[in-house]
Amino acid sequence: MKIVVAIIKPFKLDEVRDALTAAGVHGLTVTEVKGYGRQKGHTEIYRGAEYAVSFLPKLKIEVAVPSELADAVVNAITSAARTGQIGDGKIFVSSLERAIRIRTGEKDSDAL
Amino acid sequence: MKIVVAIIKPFKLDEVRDALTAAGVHGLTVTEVKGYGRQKGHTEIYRGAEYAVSFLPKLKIEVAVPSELADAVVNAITSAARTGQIGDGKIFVSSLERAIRIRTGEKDSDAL
Amino acid sequence: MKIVVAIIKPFKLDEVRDALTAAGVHGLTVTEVKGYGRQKGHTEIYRGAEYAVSFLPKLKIEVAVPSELADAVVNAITSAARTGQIGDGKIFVSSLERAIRIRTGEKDSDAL
Amino acid sequence: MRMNNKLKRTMMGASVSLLGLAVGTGLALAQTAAPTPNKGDTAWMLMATGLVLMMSIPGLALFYGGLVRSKNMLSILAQIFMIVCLVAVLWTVYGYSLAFTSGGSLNDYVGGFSKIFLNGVNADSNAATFSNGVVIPEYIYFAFQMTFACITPALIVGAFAERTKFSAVMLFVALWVTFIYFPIAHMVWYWAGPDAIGDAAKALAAAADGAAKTAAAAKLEEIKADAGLIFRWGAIDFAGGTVVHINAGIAGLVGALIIGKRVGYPREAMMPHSLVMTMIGASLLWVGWFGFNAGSNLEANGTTALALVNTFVATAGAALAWLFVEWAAKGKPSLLGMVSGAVSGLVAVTPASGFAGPMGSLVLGLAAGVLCYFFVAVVKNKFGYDDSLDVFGIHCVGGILGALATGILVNPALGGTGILDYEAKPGSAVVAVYEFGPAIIAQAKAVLLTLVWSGVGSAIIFKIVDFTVGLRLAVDQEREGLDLADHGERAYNH
Amino acid sequence: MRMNNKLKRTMMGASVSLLGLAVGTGLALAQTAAPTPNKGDTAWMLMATGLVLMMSIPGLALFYGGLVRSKNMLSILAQIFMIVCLVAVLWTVYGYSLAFTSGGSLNDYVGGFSKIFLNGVNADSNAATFSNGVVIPEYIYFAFQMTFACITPALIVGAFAERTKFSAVMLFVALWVTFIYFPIAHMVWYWAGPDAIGDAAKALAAAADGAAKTAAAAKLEEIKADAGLIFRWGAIDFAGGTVVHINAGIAGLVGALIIGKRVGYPREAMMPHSLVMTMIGASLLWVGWFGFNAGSNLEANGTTALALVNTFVATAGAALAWLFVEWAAKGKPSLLGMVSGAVSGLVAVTPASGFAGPMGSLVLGLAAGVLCYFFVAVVKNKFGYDDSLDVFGIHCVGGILGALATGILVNPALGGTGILDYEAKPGSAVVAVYEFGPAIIAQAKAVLLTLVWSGVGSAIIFKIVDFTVGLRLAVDQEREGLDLADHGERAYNH
Amino acid sequence: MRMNNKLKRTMMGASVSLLGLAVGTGLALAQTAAPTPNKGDTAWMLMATGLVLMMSIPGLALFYGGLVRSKNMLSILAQIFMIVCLVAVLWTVYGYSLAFTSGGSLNDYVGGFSKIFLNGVNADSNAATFSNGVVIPEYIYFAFQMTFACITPALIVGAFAERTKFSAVMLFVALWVTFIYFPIAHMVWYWAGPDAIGDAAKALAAAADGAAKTAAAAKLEEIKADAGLIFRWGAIDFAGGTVVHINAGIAGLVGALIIGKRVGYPREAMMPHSLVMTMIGASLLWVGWFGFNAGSNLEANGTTALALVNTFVATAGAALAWLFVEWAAKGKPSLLGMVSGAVSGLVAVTPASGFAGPMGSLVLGLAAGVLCYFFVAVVKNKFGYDDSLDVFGIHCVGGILGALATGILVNPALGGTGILDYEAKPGSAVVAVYEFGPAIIAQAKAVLLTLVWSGVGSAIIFKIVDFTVGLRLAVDQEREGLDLADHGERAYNH
Ligand SMILES: Nc1ncnc2c1ncn2[C@@H]1O[C@H](COP(=O)(O)OP(=O)(O)O)[C@@H](O)[C@H]1O
Ligand SMILES: Nc1ncnc2c1ncn2[C@@H]1O[C@H](COP(=O)(O)OP(=O)(O)O)[C@@H](O)[C@H]1O
Ligand SMILES: Nc1ncnc2c1ncn2[C@@H]1O[C@H](COP(=O)(O)OP(=O)(O)O)[C@@H](O)[C@H]1O
Repeated sequence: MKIVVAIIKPFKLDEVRDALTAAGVHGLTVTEVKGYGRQKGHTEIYRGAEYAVSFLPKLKIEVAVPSELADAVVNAITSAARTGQIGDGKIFVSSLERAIRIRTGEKDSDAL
Repeated sequence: MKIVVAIIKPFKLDEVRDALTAAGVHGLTVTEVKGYGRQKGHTEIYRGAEYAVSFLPKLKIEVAVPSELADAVVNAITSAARTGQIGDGKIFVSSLERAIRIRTGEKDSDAL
Repeated sequence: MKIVVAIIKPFKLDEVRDALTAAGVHGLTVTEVKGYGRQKGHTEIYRGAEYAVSFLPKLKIEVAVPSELADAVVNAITSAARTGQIGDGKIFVSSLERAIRIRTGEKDSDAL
Repeated sequence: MRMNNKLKRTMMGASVSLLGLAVGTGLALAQTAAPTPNKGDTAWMLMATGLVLMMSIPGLALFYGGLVRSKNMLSILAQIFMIVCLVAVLWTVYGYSLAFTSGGSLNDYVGGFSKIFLNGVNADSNAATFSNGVVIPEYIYFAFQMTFACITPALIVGAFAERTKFSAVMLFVALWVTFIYFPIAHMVWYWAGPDAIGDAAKALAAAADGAAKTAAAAKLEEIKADAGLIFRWGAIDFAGGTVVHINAGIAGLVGALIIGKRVGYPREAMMPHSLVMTMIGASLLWVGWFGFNAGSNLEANGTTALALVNTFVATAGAALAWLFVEWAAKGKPSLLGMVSGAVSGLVAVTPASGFAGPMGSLVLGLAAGVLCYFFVAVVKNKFGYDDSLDVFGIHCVGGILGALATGILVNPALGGTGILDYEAKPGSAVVAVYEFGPAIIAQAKAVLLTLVWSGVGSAIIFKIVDFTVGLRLAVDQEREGLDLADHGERAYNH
Repeated sequence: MRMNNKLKRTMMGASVSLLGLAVGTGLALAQTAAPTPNKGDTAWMLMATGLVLMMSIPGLALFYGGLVRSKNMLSILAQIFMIVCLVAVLWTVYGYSLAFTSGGSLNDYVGGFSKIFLNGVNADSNAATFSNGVVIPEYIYFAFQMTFACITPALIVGAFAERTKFSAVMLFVALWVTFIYFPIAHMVWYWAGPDAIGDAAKALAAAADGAAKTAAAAKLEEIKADAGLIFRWGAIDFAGGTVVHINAGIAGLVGALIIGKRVGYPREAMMPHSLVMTMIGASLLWVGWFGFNAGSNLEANGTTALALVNTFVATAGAALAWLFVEWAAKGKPSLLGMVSGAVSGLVAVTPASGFAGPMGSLVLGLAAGVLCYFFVAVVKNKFGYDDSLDVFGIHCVGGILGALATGILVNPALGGTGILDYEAKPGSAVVAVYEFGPAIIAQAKAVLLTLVWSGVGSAIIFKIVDFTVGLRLAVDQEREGLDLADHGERAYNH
Repeated sequence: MRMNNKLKRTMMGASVSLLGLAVGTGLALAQTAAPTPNKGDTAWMLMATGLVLMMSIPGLALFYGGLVRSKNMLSILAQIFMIVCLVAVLWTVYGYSLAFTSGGSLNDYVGGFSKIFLNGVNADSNAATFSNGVVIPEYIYFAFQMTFACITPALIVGAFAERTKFSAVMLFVALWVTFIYFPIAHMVWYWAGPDAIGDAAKALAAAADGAAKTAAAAKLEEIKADAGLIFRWGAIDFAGGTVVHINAGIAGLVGALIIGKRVGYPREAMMPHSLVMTMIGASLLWVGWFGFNAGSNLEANGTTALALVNTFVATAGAALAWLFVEWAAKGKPSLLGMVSGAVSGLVAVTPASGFAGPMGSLVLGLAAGVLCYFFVAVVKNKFGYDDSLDVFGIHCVGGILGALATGILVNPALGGTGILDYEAKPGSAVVAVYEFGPAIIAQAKAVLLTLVWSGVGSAIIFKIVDFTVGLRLAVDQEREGLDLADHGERAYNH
């Protein structure tokens, strides 16, 4: 199994979720994160004190998938999350050793 | 070493923490996440506009453990987090190459 | 490639970010988390009801790096995040199989 | 309270109208002219009414709302907002009549139906105050009292917050104001007013011979008898220690016991989700309480100012007392403690506000802070009932303390104003001789009757609600939060 | 409104000063002395002014702000805060003059420049009320009316919230108050005042012979003609149904249509980011509206109290109505529905507040809750326009309902106060005979003229703003949020 | 201020009581009857008192609280809430007496102990106003002034927010009000009142021969000399530019310097955690400030309305000024800038509010917006002191600007009211001839004395607090946040 982690722009969540569902994914987990990268942030000014804010709001999506689905998932995310503008984000794929569904105790692919 | 990641129902946190402590785990890290899966969400209505909310609040627990403890940890989480109802969550186990305690620079099992 | 995950004290973020940039890292992702470990928490009292709060606010930093940079990154984080006091946090290193830049489709090291 | 209807009369600039009276009609008028409202009194009562509404919404709603978990925030706000709306309509339709008209054979306990649908009330009808010859427009008296009827049941819901169904709360409140609040308000506050008594006493003094004297004396007795039971006992309650706080507090406790504990209580941590909201609410309660207490004087004079000062000082004292007790007992003074102390002082000074002196009020506030702390932080944990937001520990306990203390602090020897006697010098009020025994017994009887009437009555109503719409949601829904289950919304979408 | 300037006179304690008048100058004075303000009226109007300011900030700002996404929160707060500031300055410099002085040949539509920079206004000049012989300090009349000028454009911005540039909003408002609000306020509310009419009518009655009679009659007509167009049509609007709500509501709809939909609307979920703020705002609106409606009586008497009662009851009724309709239609009663209902009741009762009786107001409130629900939850979705915060559905629709209903509920047979006639008994006001036809036609004409003037005028102004500073930000900036793009800040840094 | 005690007298409807006076006692009374309060004045002062309390809690608490990081939110709220409580008690026990009684040989600087524990103050004692023959109940004067004593030290804590221990703040405030605030209030505001002066001047005019004249003149001088030092200099401060704002502002700066910078300042970003709270706070400050400034007239007349208008207009102008300067300098107009501008206008107009005309106030507001922006955004960064919430830059700088400008704008030639002379026409107040030199010098002396007294005194008190309970927490605790360290709570548990 693989665990696919994608950092995306927040307003792309619904499109990515739909693309993943279409690709046969039944579950995923989303975290609000702050990203630092090439995309430049903004400046905030409070009573004359200027702060350069370089961390931008992003969403992190984690999907555990059977290895054979990994490519499809990566492609689905890539095309759904792309705007072509800097800051679209990254996808990271790692290997996953085990998966368990807490409710039933089902294992691995059955658990996804 | 292994890194065990569990997605659980929020109100189960204290029980899971206690079970892990009992299983010999000394530390863990918790993140508030939103989960999408078989458990259905709810509908919110604001002045006639209906929104189907399919992301539900979950907690993600990350525990780094020596490999030999991984099974015990998985079992502890499984039994503590289970309600038997849909949406109880998942456990994912991956391998962990290195661990460092920042304060002391201790490495691997010593760092956990 | 490696994925380096560090749990640090929140007020150390700027120093760690600067150290990582100096070490040649161009991007990273930050999550607000709650940590449980040896560092003791505090007690909150609300109209006589006492709650022992053992989860402390921490930041989780995730950095994907080419394998050869991993050591430098670990060292940079360790020295920037260290206060020498309990609760400074941990660094976890795992292997990363693939990385994709969503905007361009670039792969692996090119994507970081 | 009996109302005087006067003919439609255009208000004119005082200099002109008074001049006309003085020159055109002579002294005779002074005897017979119905009093007209002073615009200063009217201005103050308009404002006081706004202030008491602000106490409920947003004041109380935020004070309570900040203390629940965020998943139940909207349920608190919705319950309080709709209680205000529902009770306002019921008060207009029949509540005012049940509280403030004569109830015939039931007059001891409740009023009648002569003013349902505001029958006979118009822009020219006036309501009596506590001073002879001083009246205010009846509409503003009606509206001011309406705000009291609105806030009292809103206080109750804190006791069983985070677990009671919206529909159950609404049904409960409709029944509760009808069978508990309107009667108790009638029992404590309904009387014939100073002018009715003064006129009858004057007639008695002027009665020429024995027969006329007997008739006049009978008439005077009849007018004095035209009052609620607790009023006739001689119990005093300036702004609602019994009617509002004891009444709501005991109903809350009964509800908490019947409805049962929140899922997870006391094992799971149930921390206030926003003490900021609680602090805003407490502050607005304090400001609004000036309208509540000083408005209860029904006019704008030195006694009104006294009531405001007492409200200020007792509250400050109670906050300080709670702070120091908590600091000593727990090692840290919490903001929640400070504002809880302030509210306990506001509650305790409510019945005393127009009767005690500032120093008496300061002492009362200090006592309230300590006593309510003890009930909230010690007694509740000991007995293990889940009074979510301490409605009993603060409103009932503080209310009882205040009601009894009022019987003591009204004593002029302690700086109090004394109790007014409208018969001794008919046409004006004089301070009656203070007697400790009768005063404290009257207060105690008022407290007891309120506790029993509201306690038993509320229990019956809760049972009725349970058997009809049901009191609670499913456990799963309660876990998910009442906001989603009852209202389909979430408080925050950040 | 014509103002009476009196000589500088130190106010003294009433007993002393009146006594002096009575004894020193005799009856003659009663005829000629210019009326002086009653301090009770002044006290109430000071407070009412504060209450209406509180409606805008923080009331309306929070009511609206809670409904937008958190990334646009500050833009709402900033727009409303600065609209208040900008309009306050414009009102002081020329707005008051344009609204409340005679406009010469344009007097039908707008006032003149005789009071720009508050020329001639000082601490001793007075403004007329609706009662003969009753005046208030002109400064407080000026300030009270200023708060109305401030809140009206602030209402508009909700219709195109979350997408309109700050600079565009500011420019729009400056033009809009100048060409829409000041004229409409003049058309509806400018008249010579009761004393001017009373004096002319007295002069007519006293006129000895035919020539004098003709002259006096002409003078009376002239004074009656010195009023805004809509006022002369006989349309009544107690506190601003046309001037404030219809006016703002139609301008908002026009803006929403011209500016276009928010990026992502209606596909993306645009949930209120904090219904807590919305509830606080609604509550403060309610409390403040007592100042708005009851303050519009300009004095503190029984009619003022009636206006407050009507405001209370209609609001409660409307909240209940919306609640039950939504509960039936959607299965759950939402807090947002309750407070939206309350606001719709407040809007609808505004023109009727001093004219209807409480029962009429209750019915009006119930109707408003149902009708506005229908527009907000059904009509808007059907037509698909993006009126972000339902300014049209609540303020325009509720305002039209209220304006028309006022023509019906003012009928004394329905518990209304009737319309006052200042000529029949010169020197005091009597209730005129009510006629349904003329009343409802006058109201309808007032509604129509307001819709057309404000609708067309606003469209022109939006176009001008679009061609000059531009109405919208870039799509990227709108996505990031107006707070960062327009103000360089974020609302929350938790 | 000297108080008149009158016999207990039941207030009656004005028509009846005045009639009785007029007919029964004749003109003689006019000379000798002690003035009684007008209920309109009383109504307004009741309300103004509530408004000023609302300025502190929740107004100022939210304005400040929104600007700190969320981990320090409760510490701000708790400090301000308890300062109000603590000072209310101290004011009642001895503060009122120290400020508003004669201090014997120390009378230049401070009052005496004749009214400690409110000795001799009751519901029938009255306080003088600024008009001859006009009094208000002493209790409301006491309460109104209490709110000023409460808010002034609360302003200070913003300067060293996020780093000062709760216990240190409490001890500091207790000492500071005793040694700084009560004396300065006495120096600026204590005088014998208009009637005392008027009566003495009348006696002088009526004195028959040389000896009597000499005695009467001496008596008049004595009465005029019975006033605080700054008052006798002829400095004017309508609502507290020196007493409140300069006083608090300089104490804040001294505190910020002695206590030192926040850990991490200015390296770490210290962004406001909720500009929403700050905006709510600023709005409530504005509304409440109507009570502060217009209430300072102590009665409800045209001058009161003028003070309200000035407060409105200066604030709007200052917000606009700050907005445009910031827009020009930084490229974006921030909401924080707008509300900061508004507060700077409120501060600057405070001493001028009853003296300047609206146009003068508008100009003053514009100047305040620009000047305070400069101090906050430029000067502070230049010098590097950590005045966390800009207490110096807004309150001290705005206060100095306002105090000096008051000496100019009071000039009737600039639309001001002029300074009143109570001797020229004994028994009423007339406008004295305005002279620029003496006026501005008196103002400057008042500013300087306040700066020195408060600056030096505060420094001493901070040192005392440091040596006793200590000013700061450990670095770790400060990092964790004062909410947990000082109060054991967190503001938000979402
Ligand atoms: N090396 C990295 N490790 C982890 N996260 C990264 C890394 N580089 C970038 N990111 C994440 O991806 C987001 C987008 O990256 P950025 O460089 O801004 O644009 P782009 O993805 O278009 O190259 C960042 O905000 C950050 O969250
Ligand atoms: N493939 C997946 N990858 C990552 N997280 C998942 C995946 N499937 C489910 N989850 C997480 O597990 C949670 C529970 O899953 P769900 O399907 O609702 O119920 P159950 O665990 O009982 O099968 C989801 O809310 C989501 O957070
Ligand atoms: N086994 C673990 N797995 C995951 N996270 C851990 C683990 N142990 C500690 N942590 C994280 O590291 C943080 C610091 O650990 P702690 O034991 O308190 O201090 P120290 O790092 O100085 O040993 C914890 O708050 C937690 O977030």
